[in-house]
Amino acid sequence: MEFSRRTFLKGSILGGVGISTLGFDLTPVYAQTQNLKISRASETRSTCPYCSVSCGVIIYTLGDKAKNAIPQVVHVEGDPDHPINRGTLCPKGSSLEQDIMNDRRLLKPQVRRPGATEWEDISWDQAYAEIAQKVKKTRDDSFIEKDANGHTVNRCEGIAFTGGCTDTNEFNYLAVKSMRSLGVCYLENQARV
Amino acid sequence: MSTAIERFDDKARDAFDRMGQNEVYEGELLRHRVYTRFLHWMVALFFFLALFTGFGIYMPWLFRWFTPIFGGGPLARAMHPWFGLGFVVFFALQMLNWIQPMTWTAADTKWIRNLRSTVSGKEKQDPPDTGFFNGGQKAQFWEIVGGSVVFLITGIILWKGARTFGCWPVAISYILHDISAVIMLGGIFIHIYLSTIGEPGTFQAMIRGAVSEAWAWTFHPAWYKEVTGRDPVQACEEARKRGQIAKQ
Amino acid sequence: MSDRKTLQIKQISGHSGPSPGFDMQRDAEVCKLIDTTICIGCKACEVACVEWNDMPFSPTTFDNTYQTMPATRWNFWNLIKFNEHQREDGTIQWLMRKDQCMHCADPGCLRACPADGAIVQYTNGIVDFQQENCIGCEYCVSGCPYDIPKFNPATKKVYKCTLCSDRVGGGLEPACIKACPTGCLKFGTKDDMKYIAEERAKQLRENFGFEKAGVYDPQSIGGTHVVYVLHDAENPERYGGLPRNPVIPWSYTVWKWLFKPVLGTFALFGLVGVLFHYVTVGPRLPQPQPPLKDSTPREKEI
Amino acid sequence: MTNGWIDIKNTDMMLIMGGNPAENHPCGFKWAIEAKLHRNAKTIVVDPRLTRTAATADMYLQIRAGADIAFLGGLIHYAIQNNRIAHDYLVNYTNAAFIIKDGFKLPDDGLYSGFDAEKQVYDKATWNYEEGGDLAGKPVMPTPAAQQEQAAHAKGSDTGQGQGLQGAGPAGAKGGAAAVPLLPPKTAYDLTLQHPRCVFQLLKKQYERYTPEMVERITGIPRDQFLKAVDLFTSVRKDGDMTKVATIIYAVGWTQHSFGTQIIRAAAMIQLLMGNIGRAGGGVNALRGHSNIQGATDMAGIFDNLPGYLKMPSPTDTDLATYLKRITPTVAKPDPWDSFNYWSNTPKFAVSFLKAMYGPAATKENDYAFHYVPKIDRNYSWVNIWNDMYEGTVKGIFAFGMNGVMIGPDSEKNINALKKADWLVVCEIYPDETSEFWQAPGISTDEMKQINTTVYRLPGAGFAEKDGTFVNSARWLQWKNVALPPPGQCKLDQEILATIFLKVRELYQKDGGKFPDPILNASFAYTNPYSPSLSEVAKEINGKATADITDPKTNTTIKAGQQLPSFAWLKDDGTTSSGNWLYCGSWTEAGAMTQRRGTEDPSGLGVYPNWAWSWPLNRRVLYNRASCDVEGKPWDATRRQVWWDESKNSWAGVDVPDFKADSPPKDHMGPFIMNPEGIGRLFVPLGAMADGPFPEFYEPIESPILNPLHPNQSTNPVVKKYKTDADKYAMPGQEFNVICTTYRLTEHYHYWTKNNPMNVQLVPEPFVEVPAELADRMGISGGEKVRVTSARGHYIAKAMVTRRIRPMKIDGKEMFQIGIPIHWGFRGIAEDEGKTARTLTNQLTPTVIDPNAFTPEFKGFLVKIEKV
Repeated sequence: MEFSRRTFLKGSILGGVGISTLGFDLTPVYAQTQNLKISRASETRSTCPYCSVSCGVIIYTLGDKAKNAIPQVVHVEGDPDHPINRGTLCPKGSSLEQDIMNDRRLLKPQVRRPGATEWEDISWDQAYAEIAQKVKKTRDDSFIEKDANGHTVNRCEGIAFTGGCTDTNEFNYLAVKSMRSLGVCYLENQARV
Repeated sequence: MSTAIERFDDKARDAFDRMGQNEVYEGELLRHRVYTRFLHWMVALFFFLALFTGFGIYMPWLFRWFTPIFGGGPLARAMHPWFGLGFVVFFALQMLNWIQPMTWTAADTKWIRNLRSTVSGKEKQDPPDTGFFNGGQKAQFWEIVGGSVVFLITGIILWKGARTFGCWPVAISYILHDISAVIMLGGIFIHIYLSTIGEPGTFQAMIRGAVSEAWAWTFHPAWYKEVTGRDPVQACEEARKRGQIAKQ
Repeated sequence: MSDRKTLQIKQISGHSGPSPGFDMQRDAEVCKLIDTTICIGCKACEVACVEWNDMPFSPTTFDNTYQTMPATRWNFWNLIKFNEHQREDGTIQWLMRKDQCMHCADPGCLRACPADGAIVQYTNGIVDFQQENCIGCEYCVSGCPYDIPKFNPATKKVYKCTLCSDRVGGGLEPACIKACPTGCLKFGTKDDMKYIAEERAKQLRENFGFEKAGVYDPQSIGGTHVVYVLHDAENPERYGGLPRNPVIPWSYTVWKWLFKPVLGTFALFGLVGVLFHYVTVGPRLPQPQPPLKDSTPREKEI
Repeated sequence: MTNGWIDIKNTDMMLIMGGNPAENHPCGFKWAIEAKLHRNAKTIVVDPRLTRTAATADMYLQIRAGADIAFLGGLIHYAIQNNRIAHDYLVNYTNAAFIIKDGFKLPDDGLYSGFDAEKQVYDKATWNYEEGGDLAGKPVMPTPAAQQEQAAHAKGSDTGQGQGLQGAGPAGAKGGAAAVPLLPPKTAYDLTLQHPRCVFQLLKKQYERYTPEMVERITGIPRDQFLKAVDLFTSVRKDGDMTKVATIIYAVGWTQHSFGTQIIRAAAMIQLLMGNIGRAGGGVNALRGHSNIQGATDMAGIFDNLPGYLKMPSPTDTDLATYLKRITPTVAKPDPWDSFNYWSNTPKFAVSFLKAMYGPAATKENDYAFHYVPKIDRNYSWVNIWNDMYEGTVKGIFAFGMNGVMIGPDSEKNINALKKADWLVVCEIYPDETSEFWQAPGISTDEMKQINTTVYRLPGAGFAEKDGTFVNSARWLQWKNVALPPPGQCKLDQEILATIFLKVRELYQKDGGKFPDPILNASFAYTNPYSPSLSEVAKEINGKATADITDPKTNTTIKAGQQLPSFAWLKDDGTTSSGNWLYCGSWTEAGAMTQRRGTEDPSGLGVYPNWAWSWPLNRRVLYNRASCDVEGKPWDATRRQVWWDESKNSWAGVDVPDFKADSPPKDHMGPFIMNPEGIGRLFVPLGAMADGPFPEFYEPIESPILNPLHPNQSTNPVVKKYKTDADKYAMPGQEFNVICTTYRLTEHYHYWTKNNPMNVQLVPEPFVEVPAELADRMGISGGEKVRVTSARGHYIAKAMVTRRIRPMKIDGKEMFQIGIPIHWGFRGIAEDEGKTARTLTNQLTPTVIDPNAFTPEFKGFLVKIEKV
């Protein structure tokens, strides 16, 4: 079949369309770096509650302390100024965000009645009243003013107080003040074990 | 083993014949039954689906405009293996169907050897011993068989990725997959060309299943002789004479 | 878009033509130094990474080691590998190596990735995944000599350590490096980190009896933007499979950038060839072929 | 810590023993690494397991849990034998030259002189210095006083002294009407250290028995490894070189034994022998476990102290004067020397404390409300609380952030004790095992119905929701700010405690009761007494003037109500009040020192003088006078902290001198200003230590072998076992043949982070570290469940088979050690998902305590291990 002009035109048109539709557009691609999530959060300097290195931490909370924004912890990082940890944290310190925003947190006072098999909710005032009565009753029952040799001892043998190791000093002082005033001798703390 | 295939093929052909129908008019011969045509078009369909989705992975910066048809790059990549699997499954059935006519014979090597003349158009009629399928078709068939085996193996490796098969198997199967795809693509160009505008009258074989007797004795004389019992060359001469009488 | 400084892109995966940022801006190459001789395996880096990137938690099971999980995951980008190596005199050396993306100068993942823009390399050397362009084909998994990219079946995307490109873009150091208690992780320009690493290696050789202490910065992939100081630089495999000579499967270099386009054109030739045959030789007609009418010139027809 | 976290970077040599800082204080361990990086410091780690600290150490020795004193004794023996001691330091700054009374006997048979076997307590009269002057070169003959002493002792203890001793216990419980033995004002001494009864010679004789072979028999450390290690450690004093300095870093690995205090004594003695105390990069650094455990100790959250380490009054202190006379030490020193004896100011501290507690109600007439404070005459420590609750004495217990059930020891006994109590008030932020003891595994529902304890579980505030100060190991008081309000109905802990107390006060005001005076008069003079603002409380702790007081020397006056600048201003006439004299100076008129954030450190020694405030008086390194020789010149000029400034005629320094500023070196005032002798105590006279002036190696209570040094006195003679049916102890020969130790992981914080998903992800399940050889012998493979059983309980967890713990040869017998982390209980993320067996590690531990610090013996007890 000899080469007719018309067939030639058909072929070239077809070829041209093919080439141009093969996608030579160059949409620019820029880095979609995630916006820095802490750039507008408010910072609070605190100390990690775990071991006794007392690393300085910066707690980034949602919002700029505006009244209507209930602060939620967005991120916790080491405090670069703190001379001991200089911004570093251990695996426990680095997960502090999870320790603060943890859905296993206890959120309401509960009581287990004698013989009960599960918890009951109780209001704060009710809890305070009942605890105060029980403390008074136990103190009055077990209070010793003078010991066998006649020395004044003013001891309450029936109550024990065990303080945690991440209670602040001021809380410990209040604990010593209140418990020693009750005459408590069984006063112990995690420092013992 | 072959008798089991035979029985399966016959059962399938009969079942499909009942479902479809072969339109064979006067002066035509039945070439491909419904079952064959059905398999052929399923293979073709999956081949092209796999091809187009594969383009998106093969050279996305070239075929980026393709993938939206399949709902974007990730979906194209997700569907590509399934289409490939479809292609391989149906082609396997086709292979069972055509295992007998596609067996390689001496005629086919002879056909291949004078391929240059058939391509250049000097030989108007195929050599008399060309059977149901000529050498080129058999070569392409076996090439596709080889290709689809390679597709299956390398495809599975690429699909499951280096996590299960390790880096180097994926890297190598990445090449083999591409090579066999390109070869098959080349073959498909020729196949489509010859079955449409390259050899008029062929396309209806896969549509209605029938071919004209002239087509038969020109391209597959041995098959024509076997089916009609007449001698193809003689039939062609008679047709030419009849043609000149009609013209006067 | 990070506010202060956009990280310029130097190289884009599966991209035809140069990337817009190439050679547009001077930028010091950043580098993370990991000194395995003072790593105490405390996993502060693992937690800092999970916490900064707000990753969901994945269940882990105990399998006879301090190591958190067998390998990194799509939601756990860096992992300390614990290995108890027995020295000749029977004593145990407890090796700990932080395993994460090495941010190679010639990234295997980027080479292997067929998707356009799925993997980018910034001018400061960080290699980052852009999940929206990723088609989930996992070629990067086989391209990476360190087995780092991890596939998430739910999103069908691949994830890895980004060397905190958002923090670095915002002018901060990566989260894991800031958290590292013993300063085993350091961040700075590649030259500084290499200098500190070489000094440390020299100190180990001279004062602490590690004759074969050295720096791991494999040139077979053009050097990495994460550099190790090892007690024994001659066999890094001891540190949980750190390859001595990482190499990218050649199929992603020779094949992809040379043969593939060539073969692509062959296929195109097939198409063009067929059309050419049609135009020249013409179709093969069933015989007897009807004779041509005389092809008189067109003006005769008017 | 005598020094501080950052000071560790100045050291040249570290012995890390009885502690695992890389895992439990990672950010503090950075300074040990800095020392290695910048000073090529060497680290020696001695631990029952190859821990992550040992991974970075230059030398690691595996020791049998509980054999620490044998190792340290061997170190002392080696140092003296090879003369690797700081001679001048020893003679001038320790009591090496003091002569000990004639009746004293070294414990060759395991007992010191004066042991009363039936009461299991020592009569410490013979542990005293001899009266007299310089005995250098004089012939040795028993002095008349010594003979009369021996006679009294030999006749048996029917003298008044005997009755006074009601049971063991601290100095507070000692004494009686008869003459209490006191330190002689003028002690006999021999500066040439030749006198056979001088402390140095006694020390040498005491540790002659600790030969390297004996150390190998007891500790299991091969002889050559031991010698290599002690040679390396003592190399800082090779041929008397005084410029280098070594430090000892330890933690509860040493304290949690039935002889824990003596181990730490041994470390202090080593540091005194080698002249490391008081120097930058030296000292004995105790790594306290928790953020405010040092603060809790200072603020006396413990039964036997009042805030500021004032002794608790005992029944024989009939009035304030008797009490002050008993607890105020008198000077006891060689005549030519001088001693500051700062505890002589005790009356000022005690009166100021009572004024702070009871405010206006504490007047001169009622002995400053002395009788409002209870008097103790026996041991009310931690294990005794649960023991006495188990026996029915203790009816009610407050647990503000302390998980008694998890801590144990012998948690089963604690749970049963709680079943017998009337009420339990728990203030926690997470659901914990103590508040849910009645739901502990193994208690069926109808058993639950029999438990009549009322349990109040009050939701407290997390650390970020309350301000206040924490004190870290290095005695730094640091203020922390509030980041967010408590969630839900949680309240601040101080609000809960104050409200409970004030409600009790209201009840007493309404219906009276037994001796209500202290409750009514306790001073809660805060703006909001029901929720005291911690800054007001901090000011009260610092101390105020209750009347105008003037200092005659500097003629400055402090008005009533103003904050006191330092404890030098405290008075014993009721004109000053201070909650804790040690913290006086933390919140002065110039504001809260604890909130300072100055980051400058001009000396480069890590002093950071303007960051927060460390007690006492912002001193960073204690006893830093000892960093100079007798003439006041620093031993090592490159790391000088304090020195005698001739021009100003006073002590100057980059750190606050821990000394009398204007006492010239020629007065030879001792650097240890808190001791009556003014010098470091190699020999502890009289009652300071209950089980001996020198540390003697005793086996742990549950020990696989008899003590090779003195088999018939194998364990600490003074340690008492508890008598209730829940107290069982493994005897040698029973089937408990594996030594077990408990410890923490770096990924978890006691019983708190098992509620934190990020940390649970790191270490998902409890495990038991089992040596590979033991595991092969028992057919246990990694990840398989094993059951560890002790005489008291059992524990189930997966086995981590490791070669980091190796088999040992103890006294010729092959022994294995296993280790169990303590972090899993029966409430937590993994526990609630049923991924753990919900057994408690401390169900295994024995109920036996150290005679001085009363810390239970959590490390080194006997168990047996089998496949589940």
